[in-house]
Amino acid sequence: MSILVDADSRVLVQGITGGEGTFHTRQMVEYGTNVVAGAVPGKGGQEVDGIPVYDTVGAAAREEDADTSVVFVPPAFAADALLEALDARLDLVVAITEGIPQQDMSRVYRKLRETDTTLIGPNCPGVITPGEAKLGILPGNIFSAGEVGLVSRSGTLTYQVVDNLTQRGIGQTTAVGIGGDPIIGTDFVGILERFEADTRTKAVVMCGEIGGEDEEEAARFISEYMDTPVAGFIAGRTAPPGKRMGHAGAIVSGGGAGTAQSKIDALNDAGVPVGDTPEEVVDHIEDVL
Amino acid sequence: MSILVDADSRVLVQGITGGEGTFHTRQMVEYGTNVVAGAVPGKGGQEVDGIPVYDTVGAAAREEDADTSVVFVPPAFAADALLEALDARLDLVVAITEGIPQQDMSRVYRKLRETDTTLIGPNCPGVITPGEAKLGILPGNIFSAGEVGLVSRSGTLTYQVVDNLTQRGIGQTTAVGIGGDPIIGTDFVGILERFEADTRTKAVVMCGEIGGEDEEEAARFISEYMDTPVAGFIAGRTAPPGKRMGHAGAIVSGGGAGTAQSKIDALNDAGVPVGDTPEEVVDHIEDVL
Amino acid sequence: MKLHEYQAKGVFADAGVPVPASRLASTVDEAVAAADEIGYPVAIKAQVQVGGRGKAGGIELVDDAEEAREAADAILGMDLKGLHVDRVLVEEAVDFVDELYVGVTMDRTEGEPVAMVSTRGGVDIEEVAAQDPEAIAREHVDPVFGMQPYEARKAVYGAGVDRAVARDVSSILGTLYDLWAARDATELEVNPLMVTGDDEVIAADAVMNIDGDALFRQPDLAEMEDEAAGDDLEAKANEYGFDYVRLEGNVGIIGNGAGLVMTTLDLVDHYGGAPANFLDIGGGAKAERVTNALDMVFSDENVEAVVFNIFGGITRGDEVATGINEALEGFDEIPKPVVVRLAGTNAAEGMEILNTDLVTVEATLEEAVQRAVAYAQDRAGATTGGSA
Amino acid sequence: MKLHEYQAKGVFADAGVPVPASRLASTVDEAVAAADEIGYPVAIKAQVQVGGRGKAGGIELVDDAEEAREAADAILGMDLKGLHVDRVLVEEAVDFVDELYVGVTMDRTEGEPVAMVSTRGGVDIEEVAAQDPEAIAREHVDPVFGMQPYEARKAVYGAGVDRAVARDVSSILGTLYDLWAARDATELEVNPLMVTGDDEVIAADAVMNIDGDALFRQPDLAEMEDEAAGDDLEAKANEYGFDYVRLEGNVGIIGNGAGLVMTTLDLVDHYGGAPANFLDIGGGAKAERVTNALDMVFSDENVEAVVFNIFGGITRGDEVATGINEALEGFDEIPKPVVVRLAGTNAAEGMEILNTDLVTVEATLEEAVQRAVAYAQDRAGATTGGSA
Repeated sequence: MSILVDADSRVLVQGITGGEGTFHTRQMVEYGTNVVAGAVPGKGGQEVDGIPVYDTVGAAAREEDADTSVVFVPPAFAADALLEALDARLDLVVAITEGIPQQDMSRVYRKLRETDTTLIGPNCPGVITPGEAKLGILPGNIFSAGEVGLVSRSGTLTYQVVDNLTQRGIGQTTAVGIGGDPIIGTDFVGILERFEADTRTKAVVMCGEIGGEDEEEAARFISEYMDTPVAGFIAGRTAPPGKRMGHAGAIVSGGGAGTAQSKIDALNDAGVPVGDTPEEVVDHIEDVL
Repeated sequence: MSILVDADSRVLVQGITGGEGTFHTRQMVEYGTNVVAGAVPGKGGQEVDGIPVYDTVGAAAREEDADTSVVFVPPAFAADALLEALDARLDLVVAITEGIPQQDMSRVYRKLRETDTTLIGPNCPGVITPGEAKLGILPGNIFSAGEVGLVSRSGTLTYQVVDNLTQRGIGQTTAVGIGGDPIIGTDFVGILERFEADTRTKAVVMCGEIGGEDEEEAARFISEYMDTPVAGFIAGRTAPPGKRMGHAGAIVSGGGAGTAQSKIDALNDAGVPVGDTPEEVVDHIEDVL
Repeated sequence: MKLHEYQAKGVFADAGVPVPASRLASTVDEAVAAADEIGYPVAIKAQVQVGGRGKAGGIELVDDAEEAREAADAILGMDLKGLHVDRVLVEEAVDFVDELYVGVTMDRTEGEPVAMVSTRGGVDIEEVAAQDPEAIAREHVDPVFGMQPYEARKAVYGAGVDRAVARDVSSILGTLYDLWAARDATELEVNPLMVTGDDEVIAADAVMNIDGDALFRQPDLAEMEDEAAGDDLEAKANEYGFDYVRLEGNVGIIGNGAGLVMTTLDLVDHYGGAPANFLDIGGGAKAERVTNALDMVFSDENVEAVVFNIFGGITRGDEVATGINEALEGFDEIPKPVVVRLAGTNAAEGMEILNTDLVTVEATLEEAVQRAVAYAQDRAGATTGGSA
Repeated sequence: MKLHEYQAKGVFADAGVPVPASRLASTVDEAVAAADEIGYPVAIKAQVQVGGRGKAGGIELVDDAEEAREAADAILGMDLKGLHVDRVLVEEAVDFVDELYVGVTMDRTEGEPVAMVSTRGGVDIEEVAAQDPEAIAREHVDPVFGMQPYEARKAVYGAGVDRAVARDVSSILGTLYDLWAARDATELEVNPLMVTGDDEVIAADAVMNIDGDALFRQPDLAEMEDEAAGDDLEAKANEYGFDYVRLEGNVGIIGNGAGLVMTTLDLVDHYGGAPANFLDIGGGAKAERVTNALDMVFSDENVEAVVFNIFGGITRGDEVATGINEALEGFDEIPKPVVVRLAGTNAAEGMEILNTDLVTVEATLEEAVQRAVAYAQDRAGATTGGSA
């Protein structure tokens, strides 16, 4: 058991013939991911490392029985690629692309809500089930199989925390980067409920950051529905209002909404300890394992 | 029991201050319809024959507890009015307006499918439950209460058939004009299933016409799901292909789709007798009552 | 409202769809001059609203000025399926290696547009649809989203269009959809969309039907409407604002409401007559509209008798009767016999007003139709008899 | 990217939203000439990107040329919350009887836009939202449908806007929404939307934030970007393409990935230091980017020490190390001490390349931050000590 992806997932890569697409497809295959097809308009009939490429996602999914897509399409064309993936009724779509215009994502999100597809991202490092498969750009070597689920809005912060976990001998069931944009497909709650239902996951690390109300919603969910212990980390305590801290979604509004403190308070109220440093988060996890 | 509307329906009129709106509101009230409000932007606070007018449908529905709307808004503004009615989550919306652009209706239809509201029309004469209430522009005096349900794409053809029924002493449960446009809210099947479920309705008259495939779908529905006997009439046997016969929806395509003959055949195959004249339809109904 | 080929091509070209060089001509000299300017070979194409122009001799391919003159002379002034040809489009002849079909239409059952692409262009697409439906790729479009690039590609690759031109065809399909949406079209097609040896694509024909109910917000297309009307009487009907269709028979028909008028036509046929027209005066018609309607039907020289069938809902019998009186009282002799049936709102008042010296009144629809058919047959017989 | 008031008003006016007459001026003489032309009274408004300009003395209402000269002289060149004022907008003063608020923003929780209307305009709307949320009518908009006229009316009548101007306000809200959608705005507001005694409405202020990720398709707005950047260093960051935010502290921070950089800032604070900036070099950065990043941070005169924290995923440690060497080897003396922590992809290779004579290396994030904080405190103390 694992959430979202395992060694049996049949993965197609949108944008497989681009530089990033080709590079990370190789990394994914090396890690053991079952990449069965690529989709790039006009490149149908070609192959990338023996993986057949199709002109449309529909054809790739149909011919190779793919159920999962990883999207490396450049931002100007990414919304179209995501809509195409939704139209093909895949189970899971992981959007790596950074810099998709918000209004494009707003329209994609509208369509997403009419489908049964799970979208992770965009602007995310991907999903990994250590030892089984990875989708996206996460560096596989820092992960180790184990019992802790991890969900984060940030890529490199995820690596930092995973590294700390792994160095302390604590492995992971699945790690999910949900993405740093204001509008993302699956939020913390969407991942937390999967971890809660996953019998292998004994504890969860949740790395939030300033902006939005996702962490507050997660706190409500944890308090109401979760038995699995959760430890938290919130980045951006020192961020001033009105300034975007890198991620399009990491911004404290002029009115003070989305501050780190409000998120930390909400998590604490839900019984979730929040570490001041990544090491402290690992301490909390060690306490409950 | 009756379908769609009865004396308890709480009706609001969109466009109540316009000429047509005011005239037909009076007719509806005279017939016994419970008209509780009107909605016209900028006319809030006024009254029409003592009926309070609101600026928005939402306010009218909320303040007067309306569940049904009749729409007399001119075609250029009608789609907006219908979207407003859908947004107010009414149970039933009857769109009288003729001449709404097709693409406007296509967008309304898209929204309609996301709601629980029943839309009748546009370009329809309305709905009447004789002796209880009428919604729209049907001349109340030709109807009589009884056991026959009637559903029709055409207004005056409805009157003709109802007149024939009434003259022969056959009353009606409810008569529904579903409208003559290519895109309408509720099709024949939507009304037939309500008549089938209505214990008072002992037989149904269905008046179709050329264009589209609604009658063919109705035939399939009748054959599979209906026990109540149905008699049919199809207008437009003599219509040439490619010419619009008045109704925007009444057109036989260049490829021959939508002909009267295909509809008559489909109904006959479903066991529905189709009259050559309105009088013959009434003969068929007399046979089964 | 159906645009002429030259009008549709103008709209397409403005939107960036490649079309062949062409010029409109209404005289033989203009046509030859246009052909000389474009360069031979050219096609000379009758601009009338009928299908199968080619088979009927309305399109000729010519290689030089002499042939151009001959063809223009033959086509200009010809009668094509009942319509007079008064203009030809002189158009660059395109060398092609392939003919595709692309179109957008409203799927009324789904209430949303559908795009269609086929590699079987250049032939009657309805026949392809009937005989080999798999040869047409269909892609439904969410009318609110509009056609997304991936949907165009899905249809184009799905139809098996060659990869060398798939990108251009997808882009043209996207443009056509945008036009369809922006210009309130009900139907729009390019058949054939020609593919040249250099992998260029070019719209060799263009069909565009506009939603008459949306012309109020398409003023430039509305201006094309009068010109597009095929028939003098249909042009007159446009002017009066009637729903009117001309047919081949001799019983003129006037009524209120599309379904009831169609039924009246059907009954004329049922009782052995032949309807001359469909004419719906609409709901709530006043006396003047009634007068105009009678004027329309009298103007049709094929008409031998008229049936006037009104079931009043919002239309009032007294208004109708007044209109009939006004229309007929102007004549020294009533040009064609008129049978009137009035029912519904204010029918009784109408009957009192109606000048029954001028018309024949019948109580039921069936009786009125039978009477009109009989009149028409009598008069047609008399005419035939007279000339024998 | 936030537009200046004068830029936003230009965009609004082009779309048909009524705005007061105004002219931009960068000298006192220009300002007085503009005021003379517009006619008194006028407002003289500092064009800088800070909230609460009025309270801070950045807006003056003047009645004649002399007052205009005084006000322009006072405002031009003033320092407003750390930003230098080099331009003022000279604007017709509008007589109003009412001040409304209208705005459109992205509700990120719902993933769709929300329009807001309030009769409590002219004050900080965030405060109204906090204290009296009922005073703001909110209407979510389906991003695919776009705002429908009824939705604008619902918000406007729902907010209790006077019926005399409700129609105009609804129409302005519709226009603002269309602008929001067409121009890739993330936030857009008019506060106050003034209502005059003649029931005219006019946008007395204008806020428009544009989605930086969409500037590629908004070329005219992208051109406004450099001008809109508030600070020299922020302008430089735009040029280099960095995500950069300047802060008040003295520990310069460079890292890869927004979350990790924010965490580094937080740790600086946690260990008693004060971050000078947020600087994310992004994923997969090459040596040149690293050099540019160091250049940026060294240019900040407040910076006393730098922490360079990289956790390589697609960013490679060897590239980072090369970039650091190149940046520092050009100096005779390293301007500010640099602490480096490298982990992840090719960290070992990076460590071999790195010239450890020029930087201090630490193995963990915590140690690196503590070391940089200590350096900064030492140097700051030394400076203070020196000047004492």
